[in-house]
Order: sequence, then C-alpha cells, then structure tokens
Amino acid sequence: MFEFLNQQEVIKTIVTIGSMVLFFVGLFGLLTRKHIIKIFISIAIMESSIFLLFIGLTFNTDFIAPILDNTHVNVSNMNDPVPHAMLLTAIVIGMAVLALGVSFAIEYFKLTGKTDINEMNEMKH
Amino acid sequence: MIGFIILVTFIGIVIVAFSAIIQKRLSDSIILFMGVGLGSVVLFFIFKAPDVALTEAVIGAGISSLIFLMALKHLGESR
Amino acid sequence: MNLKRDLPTSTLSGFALSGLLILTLLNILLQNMPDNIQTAGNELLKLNANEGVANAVTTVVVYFRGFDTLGEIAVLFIASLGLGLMLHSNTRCDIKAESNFMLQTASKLLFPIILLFGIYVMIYGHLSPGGGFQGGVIIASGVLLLLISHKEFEVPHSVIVALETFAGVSYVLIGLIGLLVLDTFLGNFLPHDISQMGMLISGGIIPIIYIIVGIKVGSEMSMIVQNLIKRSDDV
Amino acid sequence: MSSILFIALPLLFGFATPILSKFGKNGVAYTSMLMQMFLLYLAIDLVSTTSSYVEIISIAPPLGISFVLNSASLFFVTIFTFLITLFSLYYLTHRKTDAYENETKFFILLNMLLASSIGLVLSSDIFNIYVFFEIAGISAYILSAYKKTPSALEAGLKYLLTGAVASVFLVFAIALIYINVGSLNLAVISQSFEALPYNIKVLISILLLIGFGFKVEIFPLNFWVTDVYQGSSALVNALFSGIIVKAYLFVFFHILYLFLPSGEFSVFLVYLGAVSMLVAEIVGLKQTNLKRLFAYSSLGQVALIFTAFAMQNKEGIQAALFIVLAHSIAKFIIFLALTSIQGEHKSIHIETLKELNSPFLRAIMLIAMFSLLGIPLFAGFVGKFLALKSFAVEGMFVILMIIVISSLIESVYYFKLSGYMFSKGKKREVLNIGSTQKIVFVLLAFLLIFIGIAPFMISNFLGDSANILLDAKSYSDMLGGV
Repeated sequence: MFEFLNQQEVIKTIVTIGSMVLFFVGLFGLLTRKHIIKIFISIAIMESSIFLLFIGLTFNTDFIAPILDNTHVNVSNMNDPVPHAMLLTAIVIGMAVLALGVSFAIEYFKLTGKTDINEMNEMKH
Repeated sequence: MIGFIILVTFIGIVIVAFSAIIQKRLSDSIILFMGVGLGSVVLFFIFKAPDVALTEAVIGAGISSLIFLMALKHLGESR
Repeated sequence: MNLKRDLPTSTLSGFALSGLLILTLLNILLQNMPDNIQTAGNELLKLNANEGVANAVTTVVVYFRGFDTLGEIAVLFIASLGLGLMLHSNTRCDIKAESNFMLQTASKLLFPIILLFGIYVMIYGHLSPGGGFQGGVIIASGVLLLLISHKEFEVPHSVIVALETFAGVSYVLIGLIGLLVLDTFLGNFLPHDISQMGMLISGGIIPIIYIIVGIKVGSEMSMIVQNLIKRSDDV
Repeated sequence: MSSILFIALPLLFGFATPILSKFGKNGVAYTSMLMQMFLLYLAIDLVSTTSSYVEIISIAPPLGISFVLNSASLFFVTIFTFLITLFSLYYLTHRKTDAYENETKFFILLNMLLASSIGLVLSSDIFNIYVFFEIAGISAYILSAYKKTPSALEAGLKYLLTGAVASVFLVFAIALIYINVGSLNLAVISQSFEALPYNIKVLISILLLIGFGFKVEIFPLNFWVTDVYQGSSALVNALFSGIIVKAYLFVFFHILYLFLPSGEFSVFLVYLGAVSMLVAEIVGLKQTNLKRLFAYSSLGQVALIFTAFAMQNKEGIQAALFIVLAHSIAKFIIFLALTSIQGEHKSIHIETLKELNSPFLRAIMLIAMFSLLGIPLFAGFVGKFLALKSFAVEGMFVILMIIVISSLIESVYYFKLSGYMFSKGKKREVLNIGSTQKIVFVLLAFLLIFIGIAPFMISNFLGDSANILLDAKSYSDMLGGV
C-alpha cells in the first residue's frame, strides 16, 4: 500500500534521517552517560549508524548483490562492492577496539572498583 | 514494500538504541544493544549487501554482545 | 519512567543541542544527494571478471584492497595481544555456575556442526557471501560454546599460537612473493582464468589468502573469548 | 628496493615473534633491532637517490591502493626509523634494571607502531590511512596501559575512548567522501573535491578536522593528552611525542593540501593553532609533576608545528619540518632521560631534578632544553626563527605576537628547570647509565647541535619537500587520477 516509499529518492531520505538520528542518539549517550560500558555501547551505536548511512546511500534498489554465478553474469546491474569491502574491515576494527576498551575497563574495575568516568582521577592524588 | 520495511526497521532501531542508553540497569542496556545489532543486520540484508549482513550478524550482534556480557559478568550489576 | 524527573537538565539541554545539530546536518545531507556517479567500484566490478572469482566483494576485500585486510589482521592481532596482556589469568577457571548435563551434551553435539559451518563459510568465501572474517568468528563462537559448557575446557595455547603465527607469516610471505614475481605487493601470481569462475579452485591466491585470514581470525577470536571468560574473579 | 618493505618487514617480524623467541632468551629484541637498522639503512640510501615514485599494491592506481614515496614522506620515514632504532638500542640496556614483564609483546607493539606510522606517511588511499590510523592508535593504547597500574589503566582507557570517537568521525568523513566523489584514491578526490557543493565540502572538512583533531592535539580536543602522558611510563611518552603525533600531523596536512590547495580554511587553522599554543603554555606554567610539565610543552610545540603547517606556503612548511625534527629529537632525549632518572614508577616532582647526580645527564638535558627554548646554535632556534619569519612575511602580526608571548611563557619554566641543573643542592645516589645509553644520548645531542650550527645542510631538502607537499597537481598527475 505504501507504493511511494519504494522510490530510490524516498529510501535515501529515510536512510539519511534514520542514521543521523541514530548517530545523535549515540553522541547524546556518549556525552551524558557516566558508566564506562554504556559509553562503549554509545560509541558502538554511533559506528553502526555511520555504516547504515554509508551502505544506505550507495545501494541501488533495482540492482542485485555483487555476486556473479552462471545466471547473473551481466555486471552492469550489480551494486558497488567497494563500500561492502570497506565495511567488512571497519566493523571488525570497531569490535577489536571495543574489546580492548572493555578489557581495560575490567582491569581498572578490579584494581579500583570504579566504573564512573568522572571518578577516574588517579592522577590528581 | 522495501521502503516500508526500511522505515519500520529504522524507527525500531532508533527507539531501541535510545532506550538502551537511557536504561538504569546495565544488563537491560546490553540486551537492547543486541536489538540494535539485529536491526542493522536486517537493514544490511535489505540493502542487498549479504557479506556485510553476515559480518554484522556474526560480529556486530554476536561477539560484541558477548564482550559486553562478559564485562557485565566482571563488573557486576552497577547503578 | 518519568522522563522529566530522571533526566537532569544538563541532559535535556544536551538533547536540545543535538536536535539543533541534527537539523543543520540533515539539510546539508538531504540537499546534496548525489545522483549515482561513476564510482571506483563499477570499474573494479568489470576488472573482477579476469580474476575469476564469483564473489566480487571477496576480490575487492582480498585482492584489489588487499592491504586493508592485512592491516585489519594486524589490528585484530594487536587487540588479542592486548587482551591477553590485560586479562591473562593464571587461575584455572572461575565459572561458578555448575553447567548442567543437558548443556554439556547439547554443546558436544552442536560444536562439530558450528565448526563445519564456520569452515564452509571460510572455504567458500570466494563463491558465496562470507569468507575469512565471518568463518573465523563463527568458529570462535563454537569455541565459546565449549568454554561455557565445559568448565575444564581450555583452548590449547600452543596450537593456537602456532596457527596464528603460521597464518600471519604466510600472509606477508604471499605478499612478498607477489612483489618478487609480479613486481606488485600481494600480486595474484597463481593461474586464475575466467573459465573456472564457479569452481572451488578458482581465483588464484584469493581463496588461499581468505582461508589464511580465516585461520588467523578464528584463532585470535578464540583467544579473546577465552581471556574474557577465564578472567579470574578473585583479586 | 621498493618502499613497501618499510611496512611489510615490521609486520612480518610482528607476526613471526613466537618463532623469533625460539632463538634464545632475547632473540626477539636483537632480531627486531637488526631489522630496524636495516630499514634505517634503506631509508638513508633512498634519501640520496629519491625522485618521488609510486609503489602500487596488486592493482594500478587510481583504483587500488598505492604508496607515494617523495622527499616529504621520506623525511618522516627516516626520522621514524632512526628514532625507533635508537629507542630499541636504549631499551636493550634499560631492560636490565626494569624490564617489561613479557617483553616479546613490547617489541611486537614497537614493530607495529613503526609499520603503522610509516604507513600513515606513505599511503595515498584515504581508507588505507584509516586502517593505519587504527593500528597506530591501538598499539599506542596498549603501550600506555602496559604497566597495569591504576593510573596507567586510566591513561589507556582515556586514550582509547578519545581514539574511538576520533575514528568514528573519520569514518563518517570517508563515507561522505566516497558517496560524493566515488573514489578513495587521494589523487582522484583532490581533483574533484573542488567541484563539490560548498556545504558538503565544509561538512567533510569539519569531520576530518574533528577526526584528526583528537590525534593532532589541537586546543579543544587535547584535554586527554596530559592525563595519558602522566599515566603512562616516560619510556613510552618518548614514542608518543616523538613519533605518533608527527605521523598524524603530517597525514592531516597532506590531506588538507590535496583537498583544499587554495587554502580556504588556512586562516582559521592558523588562529586555532596559535590559540592552542597559548593555552597549552599558560596552563603548563604552574605544573609541578615533571611528566605533566613536559606533556604541556609537547602540546605547545605541536601547536606551533600545526600553526606553521597551516600557513600553507613554502616557508611555513619548511619551518614546520624543521621544528618537527628538532622537537622529536629533543623530546626523545628528555623522556629517555626521565626514564633513567625515575626508573619509570613514581611520578617525579620538579625539585627532584636538583638532586640529579649525573653531570652527563644534566648536560644532555640542558642541550635538549636549550633547543626546545629556541636558543641560537641549537636546532630549535632554526625552526622557530623560520616560523616567525614566515608569519612576519605573510603580515600576520597577531599570530606573531601570540607565538612570541607563548614562547616567552615557555621559556619561564624551561629557565627554571635549567636553573635546577646548575644548583649545588644535596645529591641522591649516583645514577649509573649504561654505555650504549650514553651513545644514544650523545648521538641525539650531537644531532641537535649539528642541525643548529649547519641548517643549510638539510634546508634545501626540506625546501623541496615543502614544494612537493604543496603541489597537489603533480601529485594527482603522478597517480594518474582519472
């Protein structure tokens, strides 16, 4: 019933608005939350919003996935594979940095019992 | 049909993400964060990017949630 | 949950500021929506034919932009090294909950299937969606299942380190061989003609590199998972 | 010999460390030291012969990834290999007193840091720069949290948080660039960046500024720097201020010159740099902890380099390259000397410099401080003098005033410190410094004086590096931009 939603332009606007709102939800969480793990969750949300924006704006609704086989050999109606390749790397890098951050937070909690980012001032005393 | 699914999924992801951040208990935040991961897997699949959908499913929704759950295990249920 | 009571005014003002920023950013992005331009990806798609690989994304990930994947492997290698340094626990294991019998038998049944699926995704990376990264992490999630269900299960450290080193060193060596043979780092020096597009042995070094990537990612992710689970509680 | 070895060899040695550790207890240390020396020989051999050439990876530009080695990037590659070789030399004797417990990990991180900072400098593909941005970042986070003490862990945590946010903004910028330009190759982007609509250009530039701003330690985004310097050990601080900051500085301005050759935002950046230098020096005045004090002085000097680079003309860039060289060497001397003095654990108060009982170390630190101050006959003076001259020539007298005032503020606390060097107060026990450490210090100090006395030796090399950096057109022709 919502036929007009299927046009390329409308989809691109939905994607832009949606991922930008998600980006600012993550930024809002980053600025206001105090618990260290929630800050990491906000950064992960910001990252996934950028990835959604990137793929959302570079895909074409009536193109197919860039995988050739004996039936789909015509390359002209295939989506651009380079954003997919970039995202493969970016998702894994984002996860690796978060895993490292979580291990720092665990060790810091074991030694000082603090998870609140504002209380972390070992340097002052 | 695609446009409608994209619209609904995006609204769902934004609501789940905002509630994941606002949550008091850490375990609720992590579970809602898994919802965001799931939503982005669905979206990547609709965007005709199967490789990215599989990666996001395995890493974004899978291992990232495990990492945060392990953090929850070691840090305990804080404020 | 009463929004007004729980959110202090600073977060509300943060909220308003973000709203303002969203509107300015949105109208910049929405006005300048480029119509589909000729991107590097379209040319790479055409070039993909003479590499003889069915999954164009794999060709781009492993061959055309192969150095990013090498860098990506280095990031994962350093992350697992950092996690090992931080969370290395010398106590045997610390899962208090006694895992019941059902979990143990179920995981014994499930692990081979997950392992097989992971290896399939890894080996068929250049034919169907999937590949080294995804296959490796699927294997690591299988290892995770065993770690949770069997308290005394430990990932064999020396085997994992041997696999990791073998994979890392052979990746760079393949690159250097490409440098010697074809005068471009990571050059595709094995035969990769178009006729075997759909076959398993197609695409020259591309499937080989993706399997090496899978081995490395699988071993590193299992080390990360084990360090996260086995971190001792009693400090 | 192709320039890809600069990146492939450290990665190979990083991946192969379990094999290398089979060759005896310190097999890893000596093999990676030998590799770094080989790279240094390679860099010096290239210095005399290089005319900029393109090193391609698996497919020719403008589609695939390619590395461009010209005199500008070679200058940085030589500095990085030289400093890391001396760092390993210093560490080999330092570890007898205070070894890092599992030392193979330390050398893996060192090799990865070398590979990624060289990769940042050489790469001509914006997503490849993001990958090296992450590798350098992640090895720096672990190096700063290596000692696992509460303050080291807090430093690592803060460094990681700011780094993760910076990389989100950088990926945002790269996504927008690919959506609007359709290519990742710097040459192709620089050709069609001018044609983009104005507000998209502004948006991408702001995102790049925020993304790199965290790492380039610019005023609003450098709140985390002093905590990280104070938390992590002095040995690692030498790497931070000597190598990592310089790699990020070069990449940011290399991209800026390619994207905006007409220098639209250079006036804004110049004022940003000058303000951040002033703020860094003012806050640095009342510091009592030595590591924190030198962190603020690093912030000030990096801001001066930022301002000189942002001038976007030949004299400005030449001055910036001189200051980069002088500051890296001087900060290496100071932080390595701090490691010898305090043995790394407790953060030391300024007054402890009075009881420093090693005339050799006092002389070396004095030379480094004079060079940082910009006293004639030292390398620092050449850089500062050229920078001030380029501001005056451009008629930016407000900037000139700000820089002069902040340098005066900086000289207040440096004169106080060098005063401690001459004081006759009671001395602690004699500090013994290994013979190879002495060689490292003497070599660095000699370089400072040599460049100070005879800057003309390298000034034309730096001059044409500045021209090559500014010349966006020849860069894209060389890469065969579409």
